[in-house]
Amino acid sequence: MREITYRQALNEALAEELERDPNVFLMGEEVAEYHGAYKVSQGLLERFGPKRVVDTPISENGFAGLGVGAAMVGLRPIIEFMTLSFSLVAFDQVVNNAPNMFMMSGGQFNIPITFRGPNGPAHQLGATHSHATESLYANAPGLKVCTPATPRDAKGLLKTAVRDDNPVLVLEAELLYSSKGMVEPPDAEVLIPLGQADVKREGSDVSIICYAQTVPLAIAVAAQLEEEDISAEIVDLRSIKPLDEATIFNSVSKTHRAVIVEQDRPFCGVGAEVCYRIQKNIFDQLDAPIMRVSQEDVPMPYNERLEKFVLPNADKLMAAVKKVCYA
Amino acid sequence: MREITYRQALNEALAEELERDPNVFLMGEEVAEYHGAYKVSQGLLERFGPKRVVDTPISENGFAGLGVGAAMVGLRPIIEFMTLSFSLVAFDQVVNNAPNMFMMSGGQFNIPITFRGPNGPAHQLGATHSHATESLYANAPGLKVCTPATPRDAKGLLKTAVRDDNPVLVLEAELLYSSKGMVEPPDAEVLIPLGQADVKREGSDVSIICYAQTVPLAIAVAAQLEEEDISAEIVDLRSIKPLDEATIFNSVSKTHRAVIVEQDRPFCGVGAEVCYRIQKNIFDQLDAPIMRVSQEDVPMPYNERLEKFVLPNADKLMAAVKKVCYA
Amino acid sequence: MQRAEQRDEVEMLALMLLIRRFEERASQQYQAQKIGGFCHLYIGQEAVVVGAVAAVRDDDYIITAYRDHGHALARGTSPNACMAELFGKATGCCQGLGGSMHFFDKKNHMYGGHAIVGAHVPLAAGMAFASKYREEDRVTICFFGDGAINQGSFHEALNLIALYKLPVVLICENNLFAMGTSVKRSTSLKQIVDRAEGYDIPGDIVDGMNFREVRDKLSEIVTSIRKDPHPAFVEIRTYRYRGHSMSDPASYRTKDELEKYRLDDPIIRLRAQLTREGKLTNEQFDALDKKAKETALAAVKFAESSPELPVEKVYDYAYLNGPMEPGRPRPADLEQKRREGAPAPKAQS
Amino acid sequence: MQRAEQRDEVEMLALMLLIRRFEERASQQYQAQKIGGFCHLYIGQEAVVVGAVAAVRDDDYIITAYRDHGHALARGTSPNACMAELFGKATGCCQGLGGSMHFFDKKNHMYGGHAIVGAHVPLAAGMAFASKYREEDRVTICFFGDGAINQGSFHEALNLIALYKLPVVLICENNLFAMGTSVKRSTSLKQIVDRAEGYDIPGDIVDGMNFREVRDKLSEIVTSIRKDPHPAFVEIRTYRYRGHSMSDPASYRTKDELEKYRLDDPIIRLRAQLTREGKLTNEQFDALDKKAKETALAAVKFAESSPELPVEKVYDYAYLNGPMEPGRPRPADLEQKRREGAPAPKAQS
Ligand SMILES: Cc1ncc(C[n+]2csc(CCOP(=O)(O)OP(=O)(O)O)c2C)c(N)n1
Ligand SMILES: Cc1ncc(C[n+]2csc(CCOP(=O)(O)OP(=O)(O)O)c2C)c(N)n1
Ligand SMILES: [Mg+2]
Ligand SMILES: [Mg+2]
Repeated sequence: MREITYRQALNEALAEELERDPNVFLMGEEVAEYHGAYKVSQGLLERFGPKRVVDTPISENGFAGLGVGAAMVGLRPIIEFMTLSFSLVAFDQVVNNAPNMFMMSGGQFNIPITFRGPNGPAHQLGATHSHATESLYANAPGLKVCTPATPRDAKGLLKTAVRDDNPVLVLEAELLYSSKGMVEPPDAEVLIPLGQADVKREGSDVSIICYAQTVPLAIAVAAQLEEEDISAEIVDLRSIKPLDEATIFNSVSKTHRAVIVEQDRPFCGVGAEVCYRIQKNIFDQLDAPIMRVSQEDVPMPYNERLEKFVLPNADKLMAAVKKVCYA
Repeated sequence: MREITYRQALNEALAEELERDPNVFLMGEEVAEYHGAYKVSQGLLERFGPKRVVDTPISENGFAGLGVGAAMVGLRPIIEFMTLSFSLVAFDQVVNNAPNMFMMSGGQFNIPITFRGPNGPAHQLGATHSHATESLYANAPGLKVCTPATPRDAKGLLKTAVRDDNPVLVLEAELLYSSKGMVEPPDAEVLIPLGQADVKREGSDVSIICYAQTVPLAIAVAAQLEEEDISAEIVDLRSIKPLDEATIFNSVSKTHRAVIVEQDRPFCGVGAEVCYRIQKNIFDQLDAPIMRVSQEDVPMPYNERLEKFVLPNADKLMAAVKKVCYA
Repeated sequence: MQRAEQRDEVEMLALMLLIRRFEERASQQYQAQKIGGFCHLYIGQEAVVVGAVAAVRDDDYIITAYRDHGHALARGTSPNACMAELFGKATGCCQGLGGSMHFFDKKNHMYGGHAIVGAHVPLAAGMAFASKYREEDRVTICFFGDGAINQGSFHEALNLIALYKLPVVLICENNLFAMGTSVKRSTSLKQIVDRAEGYDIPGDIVDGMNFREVRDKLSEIVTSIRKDPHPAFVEIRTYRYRGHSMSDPASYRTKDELEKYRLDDPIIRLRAQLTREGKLTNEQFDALDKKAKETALAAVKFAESSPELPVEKVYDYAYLNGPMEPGRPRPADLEQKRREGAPAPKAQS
Repeated sequence: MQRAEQRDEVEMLALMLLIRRFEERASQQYQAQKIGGFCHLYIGQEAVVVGAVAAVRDDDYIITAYRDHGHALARGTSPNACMAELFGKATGCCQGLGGSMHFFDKKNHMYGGHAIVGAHVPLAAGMAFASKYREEDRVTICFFGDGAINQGSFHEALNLIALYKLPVVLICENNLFAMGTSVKRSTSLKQIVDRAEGYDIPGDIVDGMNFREVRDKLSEIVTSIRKDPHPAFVEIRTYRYRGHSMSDPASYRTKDELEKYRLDDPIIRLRAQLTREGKLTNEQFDALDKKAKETALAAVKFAESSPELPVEKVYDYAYLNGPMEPGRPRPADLEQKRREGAPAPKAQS
């Protein structure tokens, strides 16, 4: 194991998959000569050449669709959106062409494509550049959606996504690109299955269900709660879709209380879905209503303090946990 | 009161608003010379002329954005999507430009625009043409979303939407266009506020929460349930966003059981949101877990029987109601 | 691989007849409510796809919009499978899961059947990208309507295709209308082909009622693309005799206009050419036509008597190899962890 | 309404200087972390927007992308309000809610500040549609970058603008790069202006380092549009001295290239023209520059000492007049209906 950054972990995943399978290619804005707007593709052009690492014009809809077409005939494209906010101009290609083709063709065309890039609010980018798209894509049948929070998860999920025979979105967390974590050495294949949540911390009083940028938030809050004698278990979903019900239910059946802390907007968000599943399946395990902590339901303001107020934050999470614990 | 169709009710709403306010115009594919793909705009070109009723090329993203721009400088556009499935190519304009401008401009530019058209699965149109978009749009802060189920609601909600100073989506139900209902005479202004659910049937044993195409379904099932001595209350949401929590909570506080029957896909759908709100706010009122009945989480197949199987249907709803009633 | 350029003209005429008769049957069956959803007929435009198919190799990629019956039939999809698809049957070319607007036939290199206007043009770019990536000399033939050229997808794809020099023939089947909207009401151009100039893609105009003109122009283009990958744009002028879809009475155009085009019918025209040249007798033509009619009728019979997929099969077509969803907790796992006294979950499913 | 055509050239030079000095300060403050988010500087391109503003009326509509500081300043937004916006302050032109990429100033007819590439071109179509609808002779000036011309929004908007003959001047600020991608790597054309041919919109190329050339060409175009509404496309060739944004070292281009353009600086050029013509002395220029620097510095002071909006204010900017959400049930209503014995709801909020 070595300590590497989340960015580097993604870079390794890309390099390893490009190396492994000549059908894999990486395409997107500034991925090649510029090495990625966030430098995730550093060095890949030099190593794999312009055929495998392809710069595009600012045409998300066009190159997302190009990826789907290439996947129809057997390539395995990795399509980078500079940020997922810009995937909204390619929305139809992602939710219509990619996931429907397998059904519509009666099973003739599966689409082994990976869409990836930073997702969710970063820092003071304003309303147009702060979209958290996980619930939008998870709503579309036929797509898979994962949201790594650590370097190891980033590497393992991205590699799995590239090998999946269906369209997968790997929604990265821009604010975590420089965060560090332990990852196996390059020669050990790190593959993390889609649909497996990870208990990042054990606890007995409350389950905090989180993913992506809210994982470090939850970990920090759990430490604070410890001091107040509340033992929080942290379930990192890792995959939004498929969703690992077993791990969630096991945790909540132990703690009997659940708070979901999501990085997206509340209305029809990930928190709502997780809540539905818990209450439907283990209703009698619940000692308190499930609470969610999310963005406020308003467009993202630019001002730093206002942005913090809108985002899920430690204060909100503490308050929610205390509420469900009647503390 | 007279009996008119849902289509005619929409047509009256358009005509009355065009008549009332010279800033209102209707734009979309085939709305003028063709009178609308579903004939909702029948006669409007003749009455208001080509300046107010405007045909467009097949450029949803372009004319949705045109509408937003016109709204920035004070017009009140009504933008018809031939179906909401085609709004996915205009997704960025609808979720980014329309609802964010008010925040981003510090309150200088509100966007009084109405987007409307048939939404949700119709009949054997296949995966690309059967999108139910309510949860996608309700997820975006700054948008309002309503889903009329009766001619009167269609007229009243559409008229209110046009007068609202914010972007509103009126998601119509294609399969209900020819359905009939009582509506006040043309000279009586029918205005139904956004955010007011309607109890379409009183009952005491279970609350069935529904909207749009699932309202007639719920009504039919309630009649069947009656025969089995289960008294169902039917809450038609009418607006998805804002959501009328008061009416929902009052109903569920009375019946202590809730089933949500939604026309969309389950994952992060409307059912999940309504469930979250109920359990969070009136948890102790619940005698059973909340159940949702929705589409199966698969792309829509073309075959008629398979489509019926995927859609929310009477069998599924009956089963869910009985489950929550332990009947 | 058979060189398409050499395909027999009488065979191609038979193909046009098959498309015509097949669709006439489809129309009838739609009216009898044996076919659901939307149904867009190709009648009148047959020389476009048949001319194209006659000019390309069997393994070239073909992709089109929702008016796609002709494209599948021309590519060699069996009429039975096509009709069964319209009927929603398991024996359909997509097992009844796609329907009229979403025909696919991988074996015959027919890549759909795409119902969002313009959204398949980027897919064509991707298919051609793959050919170039693999250094194959395959050409991608992408058909779309005159209405599609005003979609963003079309635009972005054309720029990508031109920029990457992808081997794509962009065929605009200009039938003068997009639903009820004539080209002059949808497009700011005098002629559609001029749009290609905005991408520096060479363009041509071809008479789509003339099979030979279509085939010859495409042969020339495809040959040049095989030598050196590049895009080409062809505006093929044609006409649909029927309404936009089965529910459209097409009252936005005159009877005279329709009659004018009917006189220019592509089948009549090729027949006349062949007859004049002594390659086809009236008897032979009648036999071809009879055969086409019989095939279409047999397809109806086949479709009628075919089974449907079992409903639960829908779950198999959301993901290849399943969603890998680990699934719900086993009750035993829960039981073990449950606090004493709490009742069992009531509503699991 | 003052005719912009008559606006004094020395005044316009002062405006260019103001933009330049303002942005230099902004750059410094960004580095000092007083400004957050993304920040795209306009330095080097000043003659484009100032030339345009000099050619139009104050009430003409102006809309642009995210590289928008110059456009607001040129339009008359106060430097204080601009700097305060960058600082996220309540005194900013958007109360600190928009930030660098989203400047708006309704009073001065500056309609943003739009950060999704290409997505504002349809808005420009809408604004011009409204002018025509109301039979005003206003012109909409829509600025966008060379990178935007490959977006679907751009395409759909251009076709609509041409089809409806809307009074829009489409100004492509061709600064040769979209982030690190040069025009020749993004666009299949030899020159950008050729794209306008695909819509039958007349096009021109203008030297964007020459204020007078920009102003004169736009005057001519705007005058003709006022008489008879129609679109026009102008490719204005310019150059940005800085990286794409504050975080871009711009290593994709050579020092020589940058130097070449710096020598062609639009401010130096207009200054030289005015000096040569005896309309400006060195002392006068120095005074203008000093004033510009002082104004920029004062703007920083103003921004620094300005208040921020209270955090709860965010709720006021989701909807005008509020969401009309009827709200949660009053506990009393619930109480009344509650079955006996059930405990009160625990977690209301
Ligand atoms: C994005 C999108 N918008 C609208 C539609 C509805 N629609 C289906 S076909 C059609 C007309 C297309 O005309 P054209 O491209 O000329 O093809 P043709 O029908 O003439 O073959 C329209 C508007 C759609 N399917 N997709
Ligand atoms: C749809 C979309 N894709 C990508 C981006 C990220 N992005 C912001 S600016 C930019 C380059 C734009 O270049 P150009 O249009 O030439 O304008 P310039 O920066 O040169 O002024 C890119 C790729 C975006 N904002 N929107
Ligand atoms: Mg057409
Ligand atoms: Mg540029």
